[in-house]
Amino acid sequence: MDEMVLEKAQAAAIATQPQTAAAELREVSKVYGAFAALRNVSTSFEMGSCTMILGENGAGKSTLLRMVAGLISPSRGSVATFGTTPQEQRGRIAYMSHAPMLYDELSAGENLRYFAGLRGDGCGLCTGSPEMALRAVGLDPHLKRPVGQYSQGMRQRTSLARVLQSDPELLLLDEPFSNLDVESAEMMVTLLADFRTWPITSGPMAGIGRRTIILTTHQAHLGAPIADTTLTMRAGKIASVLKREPAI
Amino acid sequence: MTWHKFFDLGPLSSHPHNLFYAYAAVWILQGGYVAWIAKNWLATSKARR
Amino acid sequence: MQLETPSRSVVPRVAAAAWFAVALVVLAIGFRQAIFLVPTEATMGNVQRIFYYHLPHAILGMVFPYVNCAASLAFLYWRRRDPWKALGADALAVASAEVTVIFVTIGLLTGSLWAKPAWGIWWAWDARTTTYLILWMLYVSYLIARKFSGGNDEGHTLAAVISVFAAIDVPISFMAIRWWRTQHPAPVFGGDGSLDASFYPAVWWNIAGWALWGFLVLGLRYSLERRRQRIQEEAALEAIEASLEITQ
Amino acid sequence: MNYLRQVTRHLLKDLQLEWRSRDAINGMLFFSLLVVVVFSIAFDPTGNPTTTRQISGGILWIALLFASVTTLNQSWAREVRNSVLDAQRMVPAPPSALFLGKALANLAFVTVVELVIAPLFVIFFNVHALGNGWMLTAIMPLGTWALVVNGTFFAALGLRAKNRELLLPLLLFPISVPAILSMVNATTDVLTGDVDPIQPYFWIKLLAAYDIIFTTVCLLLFETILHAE
Repeated sequence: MDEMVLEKAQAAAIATQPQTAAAELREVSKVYGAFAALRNVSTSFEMGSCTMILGENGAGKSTLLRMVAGLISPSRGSVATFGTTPQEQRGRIAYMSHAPMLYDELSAGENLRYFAGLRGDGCGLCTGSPEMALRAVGLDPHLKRPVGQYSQGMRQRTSLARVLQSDPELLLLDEPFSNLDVESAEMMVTLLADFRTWPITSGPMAGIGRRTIILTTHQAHLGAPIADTTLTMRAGKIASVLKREPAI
Repeated sequence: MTWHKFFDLGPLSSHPHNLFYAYAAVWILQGGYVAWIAKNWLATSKARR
Repeated sequence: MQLETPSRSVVPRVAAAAWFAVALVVLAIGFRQAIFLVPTEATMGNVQRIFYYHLPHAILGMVFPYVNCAASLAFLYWRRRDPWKALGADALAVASAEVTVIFVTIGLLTGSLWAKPAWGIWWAWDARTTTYLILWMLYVSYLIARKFSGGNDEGHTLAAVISVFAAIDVPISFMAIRWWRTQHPAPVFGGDGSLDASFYPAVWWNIAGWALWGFLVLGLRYSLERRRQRIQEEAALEAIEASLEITQ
Repeated sequence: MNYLRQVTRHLLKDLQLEWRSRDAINGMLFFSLLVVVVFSIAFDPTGNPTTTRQISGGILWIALLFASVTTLNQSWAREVRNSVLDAQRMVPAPPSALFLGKALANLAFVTVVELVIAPLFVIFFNVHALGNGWMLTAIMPLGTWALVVNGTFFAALGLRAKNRELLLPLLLFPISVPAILSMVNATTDVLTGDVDPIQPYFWIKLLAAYDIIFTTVCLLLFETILHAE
């Protein structure tokens, strides 16, 4: 009986939102004074896709990503994630910037436990514990050293563990490979490729949805293996969109 | 009261001239503010051309 | 975007000019009443005539803060719903804050000029002067904070929040200072409480005149701010529509 | 219940961060000590014991006010470092819990400073309460909370502004006038003990009302300023 209801709900979910993109921008502009960081950008990110955004500094990559994360609001146009505003979907979106977004004075485990705790008790169970997330990125969960003393690579991995433990359906990565050596970067790509295969176990898309990744980078060759869409930005506009089968 | 008394500034030790100063201060401040608005208004008009 | 066709802009200009003329006429009548017609006050003599300019400013200085608070609340309400209306509310908020400061400054200044002959001191820390000084400080700090937080949307939001705090603080500090000063010997304030009916014409004409003047200035300052916003919007629009300088 | 648990988490995190770095409390302690010493040099407390008794309430609160202002900006600086604030903003939980946790942590820090400064104050100024000394146990926390709750809020508000070190006292002092009036008067009444005992009750009540009103406003508006960007 319960299963029937569940299946019906899922069928309804598929029927009603077949085209619902993980994130969609409609004629979005963002202006700071007389500088337009984004200019009339319209695009959508399919559920289950992995998009790599390329572009020079100041091309609007970070602005676009922060907007999808709901951290900044557009000056014009609208942004939707999973059909509603990013603010309403906070539990399903995770954002990782090139800054570690961790407290320097706390160890990796303490940082992750703190953020896991903030997500409330329901989420903590389904996501896997901070220990598991740290193991997944190849760090020792019992490390006592504060994050401030970590190397750049370790900090980046801890940062990745922080977003992965929240079990996001939409993962936003701003320059995840910056300041990383090639080996660490490749490991991160492998982790992300693995992450895409994780089944979704909770929320309205449980069992049917697929995970979406949007990442920005300078180093196209590092992101290329997992990206199925490459989006190039120039001066606040999308210059080109390229779709292909990912290598992994 | 007469105009003559209004402008009579008198010796500084007594204070009848305060009346004049008060009225003058009101008009200088209010008028100055309006003048400032007008100046900025003209400046924006120029900026638009 | 065509902003102001001449035919549309004539009506408000004529209205403003008419209002200005009426205000000047009423103020002239008020001046004549205050200086020449109203009988000289028995104990204080002609200096008491400061009162006819002091009182309107003191009263109006208490009115404009509420305009500021209402506009700020309107801004917070419209911020996400209708950005252009929200900007209008913000323009009204900054205009009313500036007008408040002007009126309270004049109230303090004329009060001080009157206090010297009346009480023998320029400044008495009695309930009324202290509360007006606090009022003045609140709105000056509001204007400075506005300047510091930048002219963008974020700055407007922060300013609106400060305005709400100030508006809540005004009645509390008024009560607190009144209660505080009631236990201390304060200079006895003779005059406006027991005003003879023969002084009424000067009082009412001046209150009416300065109210007309104050709201006109509020309107002028508002339209100046609106104009600036429109220019900024145009600049932003230009920045958005600027063609890509890079050859594809 | 869940909300309380969130507040506790934020509070514990702030206490832990402070325990590891200890910059806030050390700075505040030394700063308030300096203010007390400077005042005692300026006023010669041993020569005029009556005057000292009358003004020491004010000096105590001024020292605490200045000391807490130096710390309140710091308390948000650690959220800004490494962009942790972005992570906080992405958390699907009420933002006011973050604010409340931080305000409570700041309350704890300033209380520690008070506990250290109060005995020094008694020694340097040679004061002891002539009125109901136990009333200070109500006045001190209420007064400190009044400073800290608005201070934490305005420090968060000034986070993205330029001149944020200047902005905090600029906003905090005028808004806090009724609270400062109440706490200084209540403390002075208790220390001098020369007015009827109803008077400090009145100021304590006003202080409590101020606390309730502004705590409510801060909690309601914190989300707006956190997501102002």
